[in-house]
Amino acid sequence: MTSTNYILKAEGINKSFGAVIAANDININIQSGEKVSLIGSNGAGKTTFMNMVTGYLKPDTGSIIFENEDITQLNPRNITQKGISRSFQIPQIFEPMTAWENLLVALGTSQENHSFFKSARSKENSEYIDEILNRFSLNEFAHRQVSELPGGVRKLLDIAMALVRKPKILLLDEPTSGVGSEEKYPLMDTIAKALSGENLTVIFVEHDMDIVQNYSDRIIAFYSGSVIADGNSKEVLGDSKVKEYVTGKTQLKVN
Amino acid sequence: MKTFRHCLIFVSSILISLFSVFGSANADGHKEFKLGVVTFLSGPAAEPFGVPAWNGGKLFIDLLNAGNAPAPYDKVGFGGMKITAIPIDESGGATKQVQEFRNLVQRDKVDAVLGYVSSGDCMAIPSVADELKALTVLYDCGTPRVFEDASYKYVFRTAAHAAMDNIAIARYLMGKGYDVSSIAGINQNYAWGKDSWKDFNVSIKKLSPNSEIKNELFPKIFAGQYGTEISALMNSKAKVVHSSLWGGDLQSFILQAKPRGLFKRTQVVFSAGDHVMPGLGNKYPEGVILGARGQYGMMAPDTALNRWFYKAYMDKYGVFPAQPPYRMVQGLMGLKMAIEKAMDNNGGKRPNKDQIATAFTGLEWEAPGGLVQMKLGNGHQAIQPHAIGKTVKDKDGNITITDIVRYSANCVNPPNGIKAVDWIEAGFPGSDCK
Amino acid sequence: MFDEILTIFLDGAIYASWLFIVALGLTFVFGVLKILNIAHGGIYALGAYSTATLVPIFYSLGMPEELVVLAMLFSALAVAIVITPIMERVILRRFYGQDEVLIVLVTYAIYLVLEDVQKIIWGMKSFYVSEPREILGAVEMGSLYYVGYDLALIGLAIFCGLALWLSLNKTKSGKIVLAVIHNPEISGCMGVNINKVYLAAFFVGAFFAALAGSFTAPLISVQVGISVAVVIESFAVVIIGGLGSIPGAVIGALIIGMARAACVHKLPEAEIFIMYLCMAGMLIFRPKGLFQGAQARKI
Amino acid sequence: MTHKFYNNLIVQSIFLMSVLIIVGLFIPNWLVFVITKAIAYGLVALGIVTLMRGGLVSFGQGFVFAIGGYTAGLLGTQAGLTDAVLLLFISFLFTGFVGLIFGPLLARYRDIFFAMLSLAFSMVLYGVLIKIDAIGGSDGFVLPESTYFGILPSSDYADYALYVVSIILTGIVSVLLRYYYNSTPGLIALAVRENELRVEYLGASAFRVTVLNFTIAAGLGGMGGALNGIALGHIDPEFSYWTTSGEFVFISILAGYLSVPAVFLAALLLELVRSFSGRYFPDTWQLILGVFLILSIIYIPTGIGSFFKKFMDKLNKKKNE
Repeated sequence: MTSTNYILKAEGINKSFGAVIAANDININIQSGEKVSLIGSNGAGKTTFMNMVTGYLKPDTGSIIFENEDITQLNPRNITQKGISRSFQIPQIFEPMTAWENLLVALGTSQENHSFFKSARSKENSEYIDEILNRFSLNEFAHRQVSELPGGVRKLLDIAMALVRKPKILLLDEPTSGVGSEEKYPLMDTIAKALSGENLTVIFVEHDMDIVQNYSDRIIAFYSGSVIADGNSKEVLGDSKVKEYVTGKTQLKVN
Repeated sequence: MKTFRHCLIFVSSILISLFSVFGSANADGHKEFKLGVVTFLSGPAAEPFGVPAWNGGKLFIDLLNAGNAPAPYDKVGFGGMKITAIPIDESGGATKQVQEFRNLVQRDKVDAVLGYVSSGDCMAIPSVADELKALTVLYDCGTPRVFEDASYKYVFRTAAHAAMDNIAIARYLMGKGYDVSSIAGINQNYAWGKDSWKDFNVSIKKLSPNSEIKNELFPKIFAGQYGTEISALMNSKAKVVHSSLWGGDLQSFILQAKPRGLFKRTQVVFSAGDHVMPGLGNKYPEGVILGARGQYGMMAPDTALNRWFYKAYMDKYGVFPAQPPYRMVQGLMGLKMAIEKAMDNNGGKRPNKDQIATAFTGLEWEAPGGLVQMKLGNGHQAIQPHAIGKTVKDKDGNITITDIVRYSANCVNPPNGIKAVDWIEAGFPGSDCK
Repeated sequence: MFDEILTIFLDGAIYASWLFIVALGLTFVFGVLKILNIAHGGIYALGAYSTATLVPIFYSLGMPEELVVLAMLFSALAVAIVITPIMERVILRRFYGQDEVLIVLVTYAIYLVLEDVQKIIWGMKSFYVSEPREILGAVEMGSLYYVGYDLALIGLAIFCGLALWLSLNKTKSGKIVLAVIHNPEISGCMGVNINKVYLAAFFVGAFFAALAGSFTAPLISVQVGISVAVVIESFAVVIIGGLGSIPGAVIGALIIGMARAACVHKLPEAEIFIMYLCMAGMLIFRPKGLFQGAQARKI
Repeated sequence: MTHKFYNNLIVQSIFLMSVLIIVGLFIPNWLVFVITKAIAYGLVALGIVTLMRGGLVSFGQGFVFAIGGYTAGLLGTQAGLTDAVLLLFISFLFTGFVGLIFGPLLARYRDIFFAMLSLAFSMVLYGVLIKIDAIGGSDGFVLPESTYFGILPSSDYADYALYVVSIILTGIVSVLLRYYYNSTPGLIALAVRENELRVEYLGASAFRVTVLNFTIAAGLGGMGGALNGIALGHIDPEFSYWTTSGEFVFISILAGYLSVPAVFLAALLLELVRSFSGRYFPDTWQLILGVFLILSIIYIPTGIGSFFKKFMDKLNKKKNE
């Protein structure tokens, strides 16, 4: 297998914060178009991994390769520009603005050669944003200030903003956290629907094993900074170590 | 919405109060002479200069309006017109003063402006004054450059510039046989301080070519702390230390230097040293040679006019007048004489500012500090006689001034048309010391 | 030669001590409340005025001369007691949690008000209280005389700095303050009464400002306008040392004090400029001051 | 829709400018002068407002204010250039360039640190200016009278000529800034104010936005300084003193960052309060100014501009209905 098959490669990543080891020799290869979920208890190293991929943290050793290019030392902005976008566990949206304006900012950041004399609210921009709102079923919230919106909608908006730039890889940090259990599936359905039709690689961190099984075709399990299992859902969720350290014995309901 | 109403009320009440005040101020009496008076009412120069000067000015204006001043100043107000004074604070820098000046002229429509202690302000105001054709009397500031570097039609300075102070001190040191083989100076870092030091050290070198400059210190104005400078001055072992410090700076310098023995070890000279005497009282050191920027206060001449003014001031404020009130009154007297002369030329009618300016040019008048003559700057810059003395403790233990030497105006002022520095460099040609 | 170095060192140390006392309250208040208090200079002036008022009363009561320092301490305390509730409780408290720069502007407004309050209370007169400066007499150092009082300022600076540092690091309430400095929200959750800590910290800051004024009063003629230069000098000290750092204020004061003394003796032309030069150098090479962590960006 | 908006904006501005220019003929000279000065201060404050939209407040705009003033002054005295329009334009470009150099140095800092460092820079400049005797040291120097396209107006009309120039200039600047605020980069600046991290994660540079805003603010500050210098006919290092910078911050806080005209209104308000309290309460004008500052910060924390915006929004809503 040549490396060209992989869109993202993490090679021998180590990272520690003082005495805490957050990443211990992590090697992960991800193919284009894969839907990968990262599981593990809190502090297992999932978010650290995500932060290293997006350049917020730098690994102590090892390297991260995106489309054959070493992006280990790049900053979040450059990495975003290369085609890796992310959403956040706590939505990072611009509170006093409307949903529409939030997307307008996201769109603006994805464009080059800005004109200072052209209104950001141009016709092209409006149409594109309306389309995205449509995809995420956010139309009814478009002109409301986001600080007033319910949690699920905020989550969707956060993800929609990451997607505006048409990334190649989308990282979702706990897309359903902070959302009521009955809303989780509709939310994930909306996300899945919005992402469908694009050859997008999605990596997401998730705690709900039902969602993990239903929405990903590959699972990577973390424990204490190490990858303890990596494969399809049956393999990983059946793994004894995963049972012991991640999912717990009783919680698991295998379809 | 509530805050909106708050804001509306707030903003509109401010605007209304401002404009109502402004409206009432616009009433213009016909037999009235509006005089803008600009002097320090806040900041470090207020206590030593601005306030006593304005105290003297207020007193004199009240006496004039009541017709209670002695001849030749016995006419009511200025030629019968009652004087309405508008005092303005001089603090805030030259730029702010230019604006205040414009406000006085354009908004308050004053007939003349009398003011300015700071040399920086005196450099900035005249060009605006001429531009606005506003009659302006600079009553105090020191820098010689005002009429040396330019000429103005409506601007007059009714007191001698600082060159006189420093030339006279140099002459005094030589005349009394002090050792000037080495000198040092501590002067503020702006026009006044720099010009004063230059005039002094060049004068000394002209009079005693072997004299050596040991140390030239230029602390920033209002520095307040002089410990290091005092060490440096004492280390330099200069025979004479010159300073043109004034106001709070001079007071602080004296307070800090006295216990360290500077005044005992070295002959200190203050070119403008008298105005802090009322405040410092017996904390003032002995043996200091000082000028008062003219024959003022304790060094004033014994004339009827001076006795009258000295007493009036003393009665009103309980403290003797030092240079600031003298200088403001001198300016007011000059303005009064000019206006009344112009009035006579105008057939007794109220003169316009061009007529006043013409009358002011080259004017001479007798002030409490002696004869003032508008001789320099083509009749726009005054010269006056000067006096230098030395502090001593009298038998009651009070500090007073002794060994006073008087200099005629022509002895310590350059003739018309020659810059003070050039005149000193040339060795005082044409000077007439009695 | 040795004489000159000794002189520069002594002059520099005296000036640095003065700067340190002036800047100490400023940097401490910034550290705890994150307020750069421009009105600090105004409180300094009030301290000077209140000493100039109280010390003559103290003498007129026939109290022993040596205890005049108590009168000076008391006058600083009085200023802090009066000013703290007005400034912190009535005005500044409304603005906590708002933009820090807004609060700077508020303190600037308070500074303007204090300028005229001095005038309203004490008028335009100058006050002199040089008597306390005479107690310790003069000391011969090298070829020069130094006033004992000036040298005692060095001791006072060391005492103030150590007292504040020790009470922060070695006492329980000090540690609470440190916790608040570190993270006010979490400390609040842990049961610390943040409002009380802020009030106390502001009080301490105001006290040091007034104390600086009290101990400067015997050196100068106390009059309107003494505060404006102090604002910028103390500001320079904390910029060089790092905002909010006590050791930083020590170093900042020493750098400016020594550099200025050296200039006055060896290169007087540069004196007026040296403070700004130190500040500029620090800005270019270490823009957050000597004792500040490098992080400033959110990212 | 957007075209209509801009056309409206331009038409509105031209109308407003014409009204002000005509009104200038009928109001007293001193008010003409006060408005010109308010415009000078307003321009600087507009720079701070531009920075505020990106989440920063500079407490050291005296830095560029002085550079602008001295640029115009030195060109006038040393190079004999007296054309007011040209001087204002050159000062704008030059200080903008200075801003571009200092911007990256300052753009790494946020909040109070940004404010304090900018203040420190202005004080360093103050130190430099009082030291250089060749340009007047602490006394500053007098500027030659300004000409307008080769014409030296008589002293009765000099103030009015400068007033007209500054009104036109302000009109142009305000329209351009409104364009910028509404453009994509302008929108991103607002986003930086809210959440810099997210802006970076969206692929835009908060640093670059800040440098851009700082450069614009510097240019505006320089132009304001030049205008102030030309209007007064004198400049001195006080331009760079911290108290001057404090006034600019006050104007921008009083105005808020939502409306451009509000900035000039706030500047005029401050100018009037200051000059009237100085005139009628020469002993206590600082007290009045200070109380005015505190009260307006307490009662109008979002600035006059928020009322403007509310009013405009209401107006637009009515139009649409």
